[in-house]
Amino acid sequence: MPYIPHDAAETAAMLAAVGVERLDQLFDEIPPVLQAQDMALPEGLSEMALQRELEGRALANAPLRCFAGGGAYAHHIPAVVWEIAGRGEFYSAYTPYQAEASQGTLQLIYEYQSFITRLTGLEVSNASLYDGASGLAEACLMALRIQGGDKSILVPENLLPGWRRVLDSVLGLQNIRLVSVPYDRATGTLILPADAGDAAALIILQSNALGLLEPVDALTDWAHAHGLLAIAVVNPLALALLKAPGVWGTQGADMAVGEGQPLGIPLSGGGPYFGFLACRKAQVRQLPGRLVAKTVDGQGREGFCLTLQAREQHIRRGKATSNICTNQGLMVTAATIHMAALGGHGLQQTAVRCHERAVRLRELLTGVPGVSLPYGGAFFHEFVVRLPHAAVAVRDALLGYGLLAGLPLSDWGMGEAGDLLVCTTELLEEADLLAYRGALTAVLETL
Amino acid sequence: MPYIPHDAAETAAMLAAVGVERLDQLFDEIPPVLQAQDMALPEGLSEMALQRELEGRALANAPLRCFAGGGAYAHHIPAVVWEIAGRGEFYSAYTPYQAEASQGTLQLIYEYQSFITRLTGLEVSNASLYDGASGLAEACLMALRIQGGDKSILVPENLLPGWRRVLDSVLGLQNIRLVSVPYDRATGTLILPADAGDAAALIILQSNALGLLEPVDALTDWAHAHGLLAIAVVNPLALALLKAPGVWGTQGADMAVGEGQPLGIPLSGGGPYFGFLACRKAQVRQLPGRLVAKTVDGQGREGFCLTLQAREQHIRRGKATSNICTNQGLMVTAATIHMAALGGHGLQQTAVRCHERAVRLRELLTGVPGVSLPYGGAFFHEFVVRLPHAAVAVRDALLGYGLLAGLPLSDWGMGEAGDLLVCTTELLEEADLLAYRGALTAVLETL
Amino acid sequence: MSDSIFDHDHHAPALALPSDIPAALLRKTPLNLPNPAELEVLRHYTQLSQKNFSIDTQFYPLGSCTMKYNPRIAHTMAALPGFARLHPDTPAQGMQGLLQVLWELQEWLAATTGMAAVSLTPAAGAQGELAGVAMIRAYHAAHGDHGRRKMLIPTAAHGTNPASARMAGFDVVEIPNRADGDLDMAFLDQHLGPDIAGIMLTNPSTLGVFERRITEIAARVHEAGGLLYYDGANLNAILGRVRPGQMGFDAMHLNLHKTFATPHGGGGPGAGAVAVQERLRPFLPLPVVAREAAGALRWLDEGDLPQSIGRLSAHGGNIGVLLRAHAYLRRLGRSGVGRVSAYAALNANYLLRELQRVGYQAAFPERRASHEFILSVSDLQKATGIRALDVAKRLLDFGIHAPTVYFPQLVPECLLIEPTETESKATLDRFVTVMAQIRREALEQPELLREAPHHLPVGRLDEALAARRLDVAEAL
Amino acid sequence: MSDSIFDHDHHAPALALPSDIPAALLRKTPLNLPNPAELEVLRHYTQLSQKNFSIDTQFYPLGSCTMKYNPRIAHTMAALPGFARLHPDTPAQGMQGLLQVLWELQEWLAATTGMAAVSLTPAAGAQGELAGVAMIRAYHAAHGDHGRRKMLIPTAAHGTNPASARMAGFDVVEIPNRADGDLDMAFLDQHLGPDIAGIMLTNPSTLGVFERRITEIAARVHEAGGLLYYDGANLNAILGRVRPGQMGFDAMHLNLHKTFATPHGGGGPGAGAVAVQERLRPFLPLPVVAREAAGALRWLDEGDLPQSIGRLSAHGGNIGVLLRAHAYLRRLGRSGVGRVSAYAALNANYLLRELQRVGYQAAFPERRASHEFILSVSDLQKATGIRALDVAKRLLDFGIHAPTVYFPQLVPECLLIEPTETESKATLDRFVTVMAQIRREALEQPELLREAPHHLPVGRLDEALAARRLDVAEAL
Repeated sequence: MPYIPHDAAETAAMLAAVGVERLDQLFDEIPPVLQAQDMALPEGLSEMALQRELEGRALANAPLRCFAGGGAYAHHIPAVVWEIAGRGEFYSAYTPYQAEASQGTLQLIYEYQSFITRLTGLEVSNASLYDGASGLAEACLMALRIQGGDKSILVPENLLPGWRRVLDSVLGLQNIRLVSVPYDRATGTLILPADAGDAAALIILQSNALGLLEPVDALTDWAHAHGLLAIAVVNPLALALLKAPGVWGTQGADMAVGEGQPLGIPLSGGGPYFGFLACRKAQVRQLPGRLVAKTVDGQGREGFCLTLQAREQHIRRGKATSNICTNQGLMVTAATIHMAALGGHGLQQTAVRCHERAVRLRELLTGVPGVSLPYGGAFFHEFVVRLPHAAVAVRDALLGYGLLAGLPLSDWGMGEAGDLLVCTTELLEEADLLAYRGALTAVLETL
Repeated sequence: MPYIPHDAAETAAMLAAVGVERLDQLFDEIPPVLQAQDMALPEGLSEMALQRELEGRALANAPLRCFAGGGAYAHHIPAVVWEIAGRGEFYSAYTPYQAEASQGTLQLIYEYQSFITRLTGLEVSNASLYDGASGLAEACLMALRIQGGDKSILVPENLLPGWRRVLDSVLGLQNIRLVSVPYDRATGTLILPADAGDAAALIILQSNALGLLEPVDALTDWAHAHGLLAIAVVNPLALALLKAPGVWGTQGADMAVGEGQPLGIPLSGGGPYFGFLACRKAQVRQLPGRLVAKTVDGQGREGFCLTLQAREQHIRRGKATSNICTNQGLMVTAATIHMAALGGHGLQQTAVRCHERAVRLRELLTGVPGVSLPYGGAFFHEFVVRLPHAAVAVRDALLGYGLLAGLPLSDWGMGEAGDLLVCTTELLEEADLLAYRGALTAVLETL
Repeated sequence: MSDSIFDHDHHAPALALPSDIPAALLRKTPLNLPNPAELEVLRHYTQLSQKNFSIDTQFYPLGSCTMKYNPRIAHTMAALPGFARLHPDTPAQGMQGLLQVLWELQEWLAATTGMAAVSLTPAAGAQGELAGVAMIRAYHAAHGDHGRRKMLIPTAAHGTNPASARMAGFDVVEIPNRADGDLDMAFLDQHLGPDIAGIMLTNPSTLGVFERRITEIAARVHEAGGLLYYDGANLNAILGRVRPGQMGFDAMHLNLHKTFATPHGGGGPGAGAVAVQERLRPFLPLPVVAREAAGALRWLDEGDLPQSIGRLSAHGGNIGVLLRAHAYLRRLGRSGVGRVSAYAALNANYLLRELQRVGYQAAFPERRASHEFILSVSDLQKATGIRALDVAKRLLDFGIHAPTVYFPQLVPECLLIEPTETESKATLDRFVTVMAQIRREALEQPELLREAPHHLPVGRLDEALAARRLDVAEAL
Repeated sequence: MSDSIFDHDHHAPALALPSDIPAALLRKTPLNLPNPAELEVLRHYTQLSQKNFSIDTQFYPLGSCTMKYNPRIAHTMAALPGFARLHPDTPAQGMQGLLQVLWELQEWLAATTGMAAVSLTPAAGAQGELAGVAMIRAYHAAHGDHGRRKMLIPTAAHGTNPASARMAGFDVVEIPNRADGDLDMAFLDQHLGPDIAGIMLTNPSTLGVFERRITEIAARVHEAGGLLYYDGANLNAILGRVRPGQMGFDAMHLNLHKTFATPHGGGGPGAGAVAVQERLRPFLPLPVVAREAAGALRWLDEGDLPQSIGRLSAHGGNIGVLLRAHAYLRRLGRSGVGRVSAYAALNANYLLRELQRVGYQAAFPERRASHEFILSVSDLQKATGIRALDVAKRLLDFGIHAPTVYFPQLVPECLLIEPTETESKATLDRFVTVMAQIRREALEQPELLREAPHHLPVGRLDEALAARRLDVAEAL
């Protein structure tokens, strides 16, 4: 009986105390017709057999040197991060509603919120949302609440398509209109629309789905000039290097949202990651999700607790700022430890290395016959190369060299068939970049 | 500067407080001629680069399905064991000399001692020795202290050769004579010597190096009849199944010693493991190593502390029962959690499974043409098969099938060239046993 | 002694920023995150962890959230490099091992719930609910039935239910419960009609009792053209014994971080897989794993399921959590799942009896408890002014987490208690002893409770000050 | 509330024992180990862990044992399946990855110590010492020099030194230290002669000062035909700066669990690698890793090193510990090793000054501290009866581990303090503040110290009762 402690004598004593003879009788209020169907489940495994089975499955996912990004990035995670985040006291703890019994998690979230506000240059960060994309949907809903009335959102066409689909799904339920803003096919960056229509907010990407840096100051100022809120979508690691959304343009962006995965979260096939969302203090009552504040106890000792819970569904029910309850707590735990372990300096160093590797690989790949660069603009650690063959075929062929070479833009319905979005991180050494060039050269020769 | 926190300002402030200007001046009492030679070390690596290098090295050790034993056994270790043993509070704690600040480790050792006494049927267990072999050397020294005078030890020739070499090394330093007791080449079990000479103790193996069970009752009684102490050498997992040394023969063995590795310790290429040593309470003052006892504090609260430290080198110095200081604490932590996680029932179940697998594999292998069984006696989970080719060559050929097929006895200077010592544990499923038979059949056909 | 990570900051020299990025786009101000040494990080967060209660260290008799043992093997398996290092955009041929795990989990959850199809993608229960009601919306829309704007929800439902319904564009109509805990059928009948999209129920309900007329409710809702949504928060009560599909539900979510023993992690990540009857399959959120004829597995996308409600997150959901749930369910197997609910019910009913024995009052004394039950301490409040919150805070002093209090709001001064099947009789007996002592204290030394907790790192915190002052980030 | 694992025992049905093993050899009595549920095991031992001080949670200003940060990366690397699941009898071709790590560690330790050759096999410092003096014994024996039965050891040496010498069959002659901490050369000269096998020294000595005339001592011992053994316990003081090989030592051990940051694990496992000059290489304990011409690595055995002192354990030693030391040294590298001793010395000298500033008395005030230093609280004892042990126990109340007390025995009421290089100035400053407060308390409220600790799970324990009653295992 895995994980159930009762032995026969204990069970018997408890049944006797309850006043029944068999376990089945505990379900005597449930109509018998609803009970005890046989289920098409395999028989249980011992822990040993389970481990063997899952280790086999894990080995079936070939280890690849990763040059893919597109919203999920392969970074080094210091050993200390998950050694601590995996401790039972974090791992198996409940949501910190009982503040006195949760000071560890609460102080950690407070530190997380502090880190995010410093990265984004905004004043308030919530305690996390599910992921970057759903976080952006929440940011749009928040903007609509702030702006009032039935309005639309201006969505750049060079937003990651997966993110756009989430906006479609979530905002579509409330009949919110998403107005696409095209990008310049030559530069890859956004074309400012002629007018803002009835939009409540403009989404501003840094970087965009093509890896390119956008003129965020101008975009922010344009949004504000047209009475829109500016929602910044940012990579938190890049913010160690790039200008903080809070100081974009004249007034700064109003919200910053993004995918937290680059901060110590394993790729894990796509999740769990976490979304961060920061805003101005004036708008904190429209912020969805949990929020931790510092306070004192009766003796004046400093402590931490959840605050402004009246925004949340467990208090406000149907009128809450969001339905979110469980968020991505343990990921925030890991991200906080990760940011502390790297420190401000280490984060900046990592960001610089990611960028330097990208510059170098871009240079190497342009030396491969037939390979060109469709876009010339500045970038952080992702860039598009245009291949003389279908990028999907090239990507698949490079799997044989142990490389995940990047993301074919055609998978997203973007760019040309030969366009491949390539990403580098600090994990890649010069030898890896050279190996990529070599493998690509070989593959292109045979295709 | 890995792991050193000081920044330049902090270093400067501290140097100023000390009254020197440079770090070098802190070494001004050391003759300059002795200082600052250049060292042939490579430059340091980042954690990321280190991880990559060592993961590469780890992959260079091919994963093999393990049929080798010979004193080190591949068992399933429940995930909970090292998740807890790896917690910083156990992992990075000091020796529990400050009892009040070490109640976790001390209570755990007390529980370990309790478990070992119940497995061995003896009254006292120390807190561990380095490994089984060095533990046996300590047990011999202990026997000599108890018996007094210049005496010898009777050592079975079917003791694991690695263990015999440790006895030679350690006991040889004090000019203690080791008298070999031969085994019957037909049965593989010990031949009782005609007389005991001036021996202080007889070593009794359960099982012996050939995997065979010895007639421990008769051997124990013989030892006692000749005025010798009986030192039991046992596999702790087998004791879940086999008679406890404390009740061997009429009076029971006097000491039990063994390799603790089967109790939740990874194979790790040979260590760290741990040796356990149990004895009668009357002889506790001759026991080497640390010992934990239950006691009370000033308010009558129960607590645990190291006891009888006057036996140990840090108090008794040159007159200590042993020079041992650091023992194998963390391994004992893991072993204790392992025994608790399996429980008495689970240990017994595991032991039974190990045995059943061995019976089954032995049956399967005897069906392979040319393979025979040199010994017919009872065994726990190891047995010898006689192959029609050199066991070393067969073992090497089977590596290509992903199998570590066993230990060639010729490596030990025992048996015949074709003799291979094969071990099974609960990790091996029927499919593995069939695969072994298939691979062996194929290899024997081609050799 | 309070210790902040900001106390551990060693000055690091400034870095040169890349010259190929326009200066206007680069960070202008230094990044003011602290630069601690690794030991300082380790020690700080290890010490913080020790200020938490957790399943690994304490008993959580916490109603409405199944806080049971989270097997460590699930954690170590999810951390295997073959899973942890897998990029989500790896082509299917490079992630067959993972897809196999997810596909099996889909199949097993369908079997366990009596549903036809499963999507694992929702990141938590609330997102599962949103997906569920969005599928109901899409179903009606696909049938040209655009007038169904109202969702029926019991007053006692989890707060996420109305919030999710609103987020999916529905108006919420609340249905009261009767004094015996069952739903008010007369009220239900009054409201069923062509504007009703469906009903969201959890069964056993948040009152800790099984809704006995569920089959009848389902029939009436279906007759009125509505669909039934099952809130899986209380699935632990009936796991392996009663299947929502057989009760008549059309869609549901499962809280894998409750019923399927994945850890709460101090507030997440969870996973809120959704399961549906055949007619809702076309609307499942994406992606879903499918097995092709040749046995190869792949993700289904918009092309495969054009009627899907779409994507709820950028990738496949909280896959690391799904791996843990798979490991747990694989350990339990066919005969193990039924034991979960049997012993969860045994523990709850035993505890209810024992707590009644030492003087506590049950909210529904005539009903069989499910996996949880409600006590009310209104009698204490009348006698000494002691409230449910005071009892809850005092429990913390004994190293026991507080039950859920003031939920459901229907029952005044209530404690909602769920022991779960992984706690031993000895733990329950100790809890009873402590609760008996607290009851005595409430009557004899009420100030002891009102000022509790006494033995934790901090005493009762000033939440009003927290909201007023709103210090939510370390000042620069 | 005390909780024993024996409290968690659920009855398990008896198992059928194998019939093919003679009944006389089978267990007669049931195996009375408890049968707890997995959650009970996890919770019990997790809670126990929280009753420990550890580096990960507390500062250890612990003289004679370098308690510094144990990098977690070393732990995760040693746990890689390619290392952890490797059977020791795997043929060399199947463990080249591991052998490469061990071979590099041998090379690097040789470079770091200025020695010619290294064996990694000793399981701990004491076993390293035994190996070292055994090699000295074997060396003399190989030269037919059988009369050298005496080993010179300073009175202040670690207790393992005389114990190891005795275990290797030597008689021990103790050498006193002078008032300035250096060795008494006159005494040394008196005893040097044809019956002297060698001398065991640690430098810096256990008095926390560097033996300034080490070169002269080495010359005299060598001249008398003896060899010098270096006890590596204090190597952290000079790592990467001064090499024992250059000081004139012939053999030594290294405590990898001190200088090389492998964890103490509550008392082990350690690793006590030995390093020797060329002339002792033939006597190294087995096994040793060697690189063959073609680059392949293999274990050397008795056939390769026929003069070896032999094997000290059944396999290759504490390999998991060696992996951790390798990882640490690889992180540090050439320029990192020197920083270790530089900052260890800075922290020690700073702390000594600061503690003197708040009133504590140094044992050797005129000497430069090495990586550690000695205070004496004889003044407090005279004034109020407060002893070093009381100061030590009171420190625990502040979440700081006690220094080593009453060692070396030479200095009355001494505290031996070693902060290590991985502790920050802020931690040292806090320690000084606490020590200043304790000093005030000692003078003003001495009973506060005498009854300390007050804030730990237990108060001062009755060790006499423990030895008298001798309850060393749970009764059946």
